[in-house]
Amino acid sequence: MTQIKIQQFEGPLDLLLSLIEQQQLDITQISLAHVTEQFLGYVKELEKIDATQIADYLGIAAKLLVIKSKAILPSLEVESLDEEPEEDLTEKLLRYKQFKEAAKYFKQLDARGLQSFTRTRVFSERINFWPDPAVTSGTLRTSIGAVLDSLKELDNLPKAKIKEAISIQEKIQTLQTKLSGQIETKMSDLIKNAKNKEEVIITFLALLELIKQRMFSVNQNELFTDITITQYTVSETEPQEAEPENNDII
Amino acid sequence: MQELFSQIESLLFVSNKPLTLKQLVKFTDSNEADIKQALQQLASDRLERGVVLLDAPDGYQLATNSANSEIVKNFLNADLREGLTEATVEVLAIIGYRQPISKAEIEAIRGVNSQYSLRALLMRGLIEKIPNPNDARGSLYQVTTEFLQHMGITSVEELPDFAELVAKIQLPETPQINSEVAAEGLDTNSEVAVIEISEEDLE
Amino acid sequence: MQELFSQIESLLFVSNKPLTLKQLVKFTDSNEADIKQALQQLASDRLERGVVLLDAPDGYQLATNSANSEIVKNFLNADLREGLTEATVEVLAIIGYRQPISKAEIEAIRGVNSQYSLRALLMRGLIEKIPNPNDARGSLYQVTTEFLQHMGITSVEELPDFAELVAKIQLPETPQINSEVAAEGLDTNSEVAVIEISEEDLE
Repeated sequence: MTQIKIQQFEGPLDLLLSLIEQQQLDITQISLAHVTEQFLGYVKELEKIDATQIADYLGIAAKLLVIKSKAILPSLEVESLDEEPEEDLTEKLLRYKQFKEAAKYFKQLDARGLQSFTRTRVFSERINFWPDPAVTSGTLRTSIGAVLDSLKELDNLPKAKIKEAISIQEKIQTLQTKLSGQIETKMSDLIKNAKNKEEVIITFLALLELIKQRMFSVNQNELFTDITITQYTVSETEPQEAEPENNDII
Repeated sequence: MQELFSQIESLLFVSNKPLTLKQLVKFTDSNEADIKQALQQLASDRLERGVVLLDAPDGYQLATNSANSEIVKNFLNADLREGLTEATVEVLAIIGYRQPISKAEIEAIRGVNSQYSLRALLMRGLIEKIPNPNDARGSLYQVTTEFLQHMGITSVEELPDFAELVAKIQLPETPQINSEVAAEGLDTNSEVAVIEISEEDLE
Repeated sequence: MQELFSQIESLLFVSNKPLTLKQLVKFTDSNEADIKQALQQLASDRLERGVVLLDAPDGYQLATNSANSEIVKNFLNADLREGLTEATVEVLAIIGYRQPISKAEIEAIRGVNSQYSLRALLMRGLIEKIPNPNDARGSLYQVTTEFLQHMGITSVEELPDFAELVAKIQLPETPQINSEVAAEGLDTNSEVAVIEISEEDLE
């Protein structure tokens, strides 16, 4: 297991890139599926120390899980609900990598310490007074009001981001409760009221979590048919041998 | 023409801030084409000189040749501007090569909220915000003459061509995840076996 | 030689006062004879240009060509008489409501570099610089008595809603990086399910 230091990354794409490069992989869907777990592990750590960043990471985590899930359930059609086709994650990563390369060049320029200086004109004649007749104390009052408004916005930004992350978690819990109340649920029923792609992904993620916790199992009879979610029973395809304990269960 | 050249140089010399083409038109009472030509001549004349012409979206400005950075700094008893952080240099590179660009576009490339980096760069005057012509409520960001001063270049034209700079990072054909990979991922002894997937699903 | 020439030009450009031969020797670390030769070249090079070299008793100095004095005068006048930009009014308002205040504080509040606005306000006599008691190298800004009189008040406290607004102007903090903020909203028992999925689940 490679240990990743928290917060040394400039965001989720930077993290993904370095995970892939650490393992000397090319940037492909397969590589992404391969490093998904490490990525999620990092997000888990990050959440503990800086919740303001978590929303950006959750978005990419969802994309990764879809890629990984498609490797298991090729018929999964999460993206079909997109209003607009989304850029492929590998392409996004490569483009980001290009700009990181450009940033490296900028860093070199910066490090040269070769800078230019401009001149400031000074006045031989001391203090002259040229006010703007249009600027009155009322103007200043209006202007400072606008400044205060933008300060307030700035202040609310981190809180808004935390709220966003929390709402994602809440949705997951709501879903968990809903599924527990029923013997059998159709995947299509779960996502038919989804307002956006994000919600579909969250639904799917929550489902994966529930499967992991052995609370439910998932059944798909034929390719492209609906997925049925049922309360988990031991008698199914599960091998009878004892499975390794899973301590992650909440 | 020589006269216009001289006038432009005088105005740039006394101005405390970058001058736009529009301002130069106004004060020299000449047409844009002539002014542009004079500016071009001024820029190329000065390349090896002690004073160079900076050309950024916010305007034209005279500044010392960055090759003399050390001497000028000592004379002014000034410090060099502080170096840039990883985050700000990343944002700056994106703006430098894609300007004018919106916050949303920058964040789409970086995949991360860039509000604070943008704020830091604005505060240092390395970038500026301009209204977005296509979106009345939005803004676009572009670099300034202050950015050129910091980097020791005279124009973004001096930066290497983006395509060449990143030539080794190509956008390749995206391989599709095939059934082989999917099957490899399905070990019947692992927990995922609870998902019943028929053979057909994997082919 | 070309290098020395460039260095001298840079120094003359940034200096607000005439430079003596002695100063040029010191900062370029060259000998007098070479410097004199470079200055001679500079003087003849610049004869027809917008910026010329003056050789006065107290030293050498760059100045605008007197042939352009009319244009330069018009430009400087306009610079002083034009209406203040929105940005400059904002800086003036911040100084009025929170003086004495440093450039760094103004920029933290606005989130934008404010050097040009400060220069414009100083030039027009609307604000003045005073020494910063807490920072020997720094300055603080405050509005001038003339400006107060112009607004028809005797002190900034007479600005509209002064007490109420002053209390509200807080320097913005950088976002918290530690868990304090995070803990506020996030119950550690309700961890995001997304990150609970382990390797075995999907392989």
